[in-house]
Amino acid sequence: MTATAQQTGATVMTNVEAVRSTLHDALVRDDRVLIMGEDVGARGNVFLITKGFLEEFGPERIIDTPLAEASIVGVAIGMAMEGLRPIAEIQFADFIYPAFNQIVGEAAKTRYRSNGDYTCPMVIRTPYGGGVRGALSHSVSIEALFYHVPGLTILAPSTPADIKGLLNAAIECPDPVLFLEHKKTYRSVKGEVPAGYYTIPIGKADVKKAGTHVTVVSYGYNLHQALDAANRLEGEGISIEVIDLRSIRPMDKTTILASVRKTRKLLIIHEDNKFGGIGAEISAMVAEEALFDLDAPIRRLCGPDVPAMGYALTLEEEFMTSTEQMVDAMRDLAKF
Amino acid sequence: MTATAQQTGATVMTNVEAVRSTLHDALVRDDRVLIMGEDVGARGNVFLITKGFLEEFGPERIIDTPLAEASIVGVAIGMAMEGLRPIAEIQFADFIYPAFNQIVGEAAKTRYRSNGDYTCPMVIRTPYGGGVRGALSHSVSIEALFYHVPGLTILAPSTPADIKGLLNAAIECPDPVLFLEHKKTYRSVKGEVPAGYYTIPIGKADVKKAGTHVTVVSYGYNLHQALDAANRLEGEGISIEVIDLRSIRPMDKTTILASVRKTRKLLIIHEDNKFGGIGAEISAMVAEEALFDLDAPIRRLCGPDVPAMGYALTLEEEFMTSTEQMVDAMRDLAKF
Amino acid sequence: MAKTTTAQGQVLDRAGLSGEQLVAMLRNMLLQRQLDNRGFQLNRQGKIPFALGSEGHEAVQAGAAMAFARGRDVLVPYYRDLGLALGVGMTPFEILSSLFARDTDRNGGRQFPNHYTNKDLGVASISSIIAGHCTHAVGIAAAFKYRRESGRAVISPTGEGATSQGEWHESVNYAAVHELPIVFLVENNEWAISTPQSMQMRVANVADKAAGYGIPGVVCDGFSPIATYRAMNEALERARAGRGPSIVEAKCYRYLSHSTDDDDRTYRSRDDIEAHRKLDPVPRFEAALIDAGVLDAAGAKALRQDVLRETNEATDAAEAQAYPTPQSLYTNVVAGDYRPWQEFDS
Amino acid sequence: MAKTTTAQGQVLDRAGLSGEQLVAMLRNMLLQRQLDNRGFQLNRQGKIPFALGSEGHEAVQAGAAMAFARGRDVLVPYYRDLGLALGVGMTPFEILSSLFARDTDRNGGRQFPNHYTNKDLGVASISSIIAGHCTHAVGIAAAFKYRRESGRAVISPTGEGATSQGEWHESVNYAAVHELPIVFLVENNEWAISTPQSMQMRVANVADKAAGYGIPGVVCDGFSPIATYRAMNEALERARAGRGPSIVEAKCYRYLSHSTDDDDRTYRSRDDIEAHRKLDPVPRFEAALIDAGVLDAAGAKALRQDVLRETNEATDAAEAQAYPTPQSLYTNVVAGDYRPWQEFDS
Ligand SMILES: Cc1ncc(C[n+]2csc(CCOP(=O)(O)OP(=O)(O)O)c2C)c(N)n1
Ligand SMILES: Cc1ncc(C[n+]2csc(CCOP(=O)(O)OP(=O)(O)O)c2C)c(N)n1
Ligand SMILES: [Mg+2]
Ligand SMILES: [Mg+2]
Repeated sequence: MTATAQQTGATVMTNVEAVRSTLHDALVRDDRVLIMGEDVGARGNVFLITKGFLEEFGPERIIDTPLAEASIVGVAIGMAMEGLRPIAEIQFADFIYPAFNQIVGEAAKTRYRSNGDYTCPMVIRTPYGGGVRGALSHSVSIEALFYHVPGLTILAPSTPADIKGLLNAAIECPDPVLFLEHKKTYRSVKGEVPAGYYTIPIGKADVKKAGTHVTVVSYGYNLHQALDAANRLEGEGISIEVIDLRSIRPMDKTTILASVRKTRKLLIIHEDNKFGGIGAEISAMVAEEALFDLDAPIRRLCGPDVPAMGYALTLEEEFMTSTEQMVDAMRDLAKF
Repeated sequence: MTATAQQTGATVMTNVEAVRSTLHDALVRDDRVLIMGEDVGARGNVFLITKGFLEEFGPERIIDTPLAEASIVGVAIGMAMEGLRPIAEIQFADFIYPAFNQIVGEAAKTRYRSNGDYTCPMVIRTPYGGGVRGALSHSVSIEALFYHVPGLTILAPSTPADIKGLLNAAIECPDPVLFLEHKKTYRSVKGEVPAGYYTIPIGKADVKKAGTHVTVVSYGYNLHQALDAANRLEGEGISIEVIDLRSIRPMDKTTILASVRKTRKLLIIHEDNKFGGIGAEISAMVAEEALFDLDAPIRRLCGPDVPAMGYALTLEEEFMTSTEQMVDAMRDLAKF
Repeated sequence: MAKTTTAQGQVLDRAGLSGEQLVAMLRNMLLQRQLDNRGFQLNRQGKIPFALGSEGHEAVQAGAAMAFARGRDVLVPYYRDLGLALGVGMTPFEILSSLFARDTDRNGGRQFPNHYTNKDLGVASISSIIAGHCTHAVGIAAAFKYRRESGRAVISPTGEGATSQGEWHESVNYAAVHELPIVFLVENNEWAISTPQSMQMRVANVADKAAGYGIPGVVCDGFSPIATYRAMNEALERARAGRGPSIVEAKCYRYLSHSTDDDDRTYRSRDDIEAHRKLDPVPRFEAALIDAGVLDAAGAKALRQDVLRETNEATDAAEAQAYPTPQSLYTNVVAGDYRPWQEFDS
Repeated sequence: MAKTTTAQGQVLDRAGLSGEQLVAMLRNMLLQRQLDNRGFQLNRQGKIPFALGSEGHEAVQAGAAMAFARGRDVLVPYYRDLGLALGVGMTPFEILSSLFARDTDRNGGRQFPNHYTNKDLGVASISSIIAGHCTHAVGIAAAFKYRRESGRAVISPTGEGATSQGEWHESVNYAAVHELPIVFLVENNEWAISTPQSMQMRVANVADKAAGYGIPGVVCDGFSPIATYRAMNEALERARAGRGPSIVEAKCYRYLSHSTDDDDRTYRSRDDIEAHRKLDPVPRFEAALIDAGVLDAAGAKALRQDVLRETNEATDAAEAQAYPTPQSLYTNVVAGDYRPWQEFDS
């Protein structure tokens, strides 16, 4: 965010309020912007993100679609090809699977296959992640299913200020963006949001806490736990650097390598399953570029390799990494 | 493959013949086995894999489906839940996207979500990969889009004998298996296939060439190039160990770690794009388990991070890694 | 067909159902209502995080369940099919184990409430991804046909909103082309969360879609268990006899918010609900059976008390069960022990 | 409507088309046939690895293209739409650049043949994933409606097999619910590679599916460019006037194998093809125009020669172009320079 923006003042908001107010401003600013999805109209979205939008902007811009995800994304692609700036919503990330073809086979390849003749400037927003008793089909992380796909941009900011700056960047982006919002942070995370319009560069990570002993890379709900864990370890004299990835495709090599070269130890934390999760690519990049700078094996602290978290509290808690587990992993690595 | 099987003799076959004869024997052996897909009947599949099956086994077992991939996989899931052993074909791997929900959201989670009450023993076969002038939509690699998914098994054998043993294992497997056949190897790769029924354990890699200086992990069409490259380097006194992964989920930690601990250098080669490709997980596993055994950074030689290979020969050749590039990468690493 | 004259002199067309069967349908409906209320109650008490009701669907489900042939047919339910699940043999204890996510739940406490499984009874396990399971229902029907198990059929229910999905289309089309023994039951409650039917389709009846698949499509009164029974029974008999699939659309209503997470006041007028309350199938069917002399008022009262007792007992019994162990998170991923990185003895 | 009496005394219903327009349609059909042959020829000569013909679809496409309003409408073609592409303004040189995969191809030699793009002409870029592009066509129509650009419409063609796809269903349904200016043209050539229509659907006409979407569905003679023009023109005018979408099914035939990779002898009788050859739209339309005095035999011959000359010139010109550079593989992934691992100045 720019200094100018900060000078004009800031408001404290939750993550969900940041999504809502950024969408609202985009609708006011640019009449090419439309919102479409299931229950985004009268209901105002199941998390009330678009509440009141229908009344303010009308049904031509706030479009309740039929219950069919492939067409939600596909129709948005057509709109984008024709010059609009649709923001398509998938009600829960788990329901994005039927739209996979449209995202991977179509949106991500529109510019490439036409050699730039057609482009696809659109945003797909969706709430993801667990810890909300969402069980098998209202809890998944989906970033690893998409981050391999050239032509797609994937953002997963975790604070209100980053949400505003990156959602604005996504709407400006001339190519398709998958915008992931961790639903457990919707109301639990609050922070200052600068006034006025600003964007944050896509692909840039953010050092949320500086430190010297261990580099932690995380995002989403886990990021906030990692910050807690790092703060607790301050008392033990252990200094953890916490990098908020924010952007999952592309990812920020500069920030990660600079930090790892300083701390010489890397811990990657994500809620998603470990095997083939995005931590794999981070680790592989470091093993390729900075292997001899490392003083310890690269560790990944991730969700277990089971299909999903269960509905029972015992199962959800077993799936989600606790802050205590993070403290332990950070301490172990610091002492390695 | 077992010694007994080998004693009963072997036949030389191409990869495509191995697929065909293994499917044929399965149909003869077990009347729960059905084949379903587009153009698998009278046409006998676009690569003629099922040619003659319709006449031999009838339209109840060799099922030409409507042109709709989600239902091809979804109907097969229902059959599997009800005790049959369907083998569903996706005509080209590129067309699997519309079935993503059925594979990831449904097949992979059937056993888990019902806590074992229902299971889903089925095989999804599909030809993948490039180098055949297939352009954007008849050339893709899809393994990285699925290998993150718990509950799925993914196999990608590269020789006729492995195809037979692993396709038999897939058909026997009580859970869903995605079976990938590299279409460029269909007719270009030949080899001995033991007679009689045998299976190869799922999850086990195979050292196709022993060596001491560098470990190369590969699969698919690239594997054959890697073997050529390794053989060429013998003349230079460079000894390369080539591991054929064969099974992509699960993967074989034992074989990879044993080799890397011996050679102390790892090169991963795959045709699929690099960023978030399966090489990332292999590298990350080694960086976690054997970092201090390495004498060089882990290298990945992969397809470029563009949406697909183009149709023009120049573009296809630029996308596909050449054997010369492999020789160079192996030599560089050996000399590191 | 046996007909019974009601006290008002109206004829109750029983569609060939015995008094016992009629009472069983009423009991099912009362039990649905009771269990529905219980779910919402437990949620308000903070004992469970989520519940979803089928109020307004009782008649559809009691009627359809009566047409189900236990031990032969298979039901691939959707998440609003409490009454169908009960009607084909699931117990309130099973339902409550799922609501409480206890380890007596056959899903091991994994699934969201209302996502049942019971292979012994022919109740298939589903995900929450709308219409995804319709293709499975078709596959099960295809297995029946392949094995020449005539006399067996599959019920594949969804809401009306679900018929917008591509997978629903592919399912019906596949079943039509392959003439499979399946009935696509559409429980049309007029709403898909906040969107009315007119935002899902341009046709007046979901059954109108049948024409595009070359199969029969019928509309029935989903507030009448007998009407739904009749339509479902005919469609299932047709399927069991090898004459192919059909669509049965039962017009009903969703009286409650979509779930405990929803608030329908944001999108639906109270008048709309009040108007439909007059059609409430539970008191109306009770009255009809009393009118027709199938049951007397005392019998009805006893039934209601019995259903309440059963619900209470099941609630207490389920609540007393243990949670699934944390370790159970790791089982049944695939057969046997499961790790994506395999280790072998060398 | 202007009618012309043919030599045999039959009336040629011109559907309001001028002589010039009728000849333009014939020229388009002759050019299609010539370019089709050229593709297969070049493939047999080993000069190109793949070709796919639209023989049998000439009339459908010439007629539909005539109904297209250049500069206003948008075409989201499918891979068998050579004649539509030509008819809306693409040149043989563009087609041949694509067949030869030269850098003069607007796709940069990236796409399979028959996957055109030309935004200036309103020809949208598609993938090979069947029916995926139908949703895009709907989105383009939605943009027209949103911007109140009445007088504009979208043509979304597919084969009949494609209508089995869930995405086709979702597309038509969305367009119907939102009353969008779009025409779903189904070029029903009886085959989807090796499967006849009966393996794709249980209805006699794809147009029968319209009833399930609450929109008009018409069948037209796809061997007649005039009949197809009339049906498409009406449907497009309807759409442009804000009266919503429709389905137009043009019955035609695929005379060739699916592509140069296919061999239809494995699944289709020669008799079936011979029977349809009698209906071949190209010679029949030429004869009809001569009969009706719109053209004389010499004029027809001149037209054929002109088309051959144009094809030859385009072939030579395209073949002489350079291949795309290997470096061009890396452009247009996203806007600007692209690497998934970003490096910044610190
Ligand atoms: C693929 C998918 N998209 C969205 C949802 C979220 N969702 C749950 S229920 C529902 C409405 C369903 O309406 P309908 O089919 O009419 O059934 P009803 O709930 O009215 O019984 C929606 C949109 C989902 N579960 N799955
Ligand atoms: C999603 C998808 N599945 C399968 C294919 C392979 N395929 C290409 S053309 C074709 C048949 C299409 O038939 P139809 O829609 O009738 O069009 P036609 O080729 O007859 O003009 C098939 C199965 C594909 N391109 N995309
Ligand atoms: Mg509904
Ligand atoms: Mg066709």
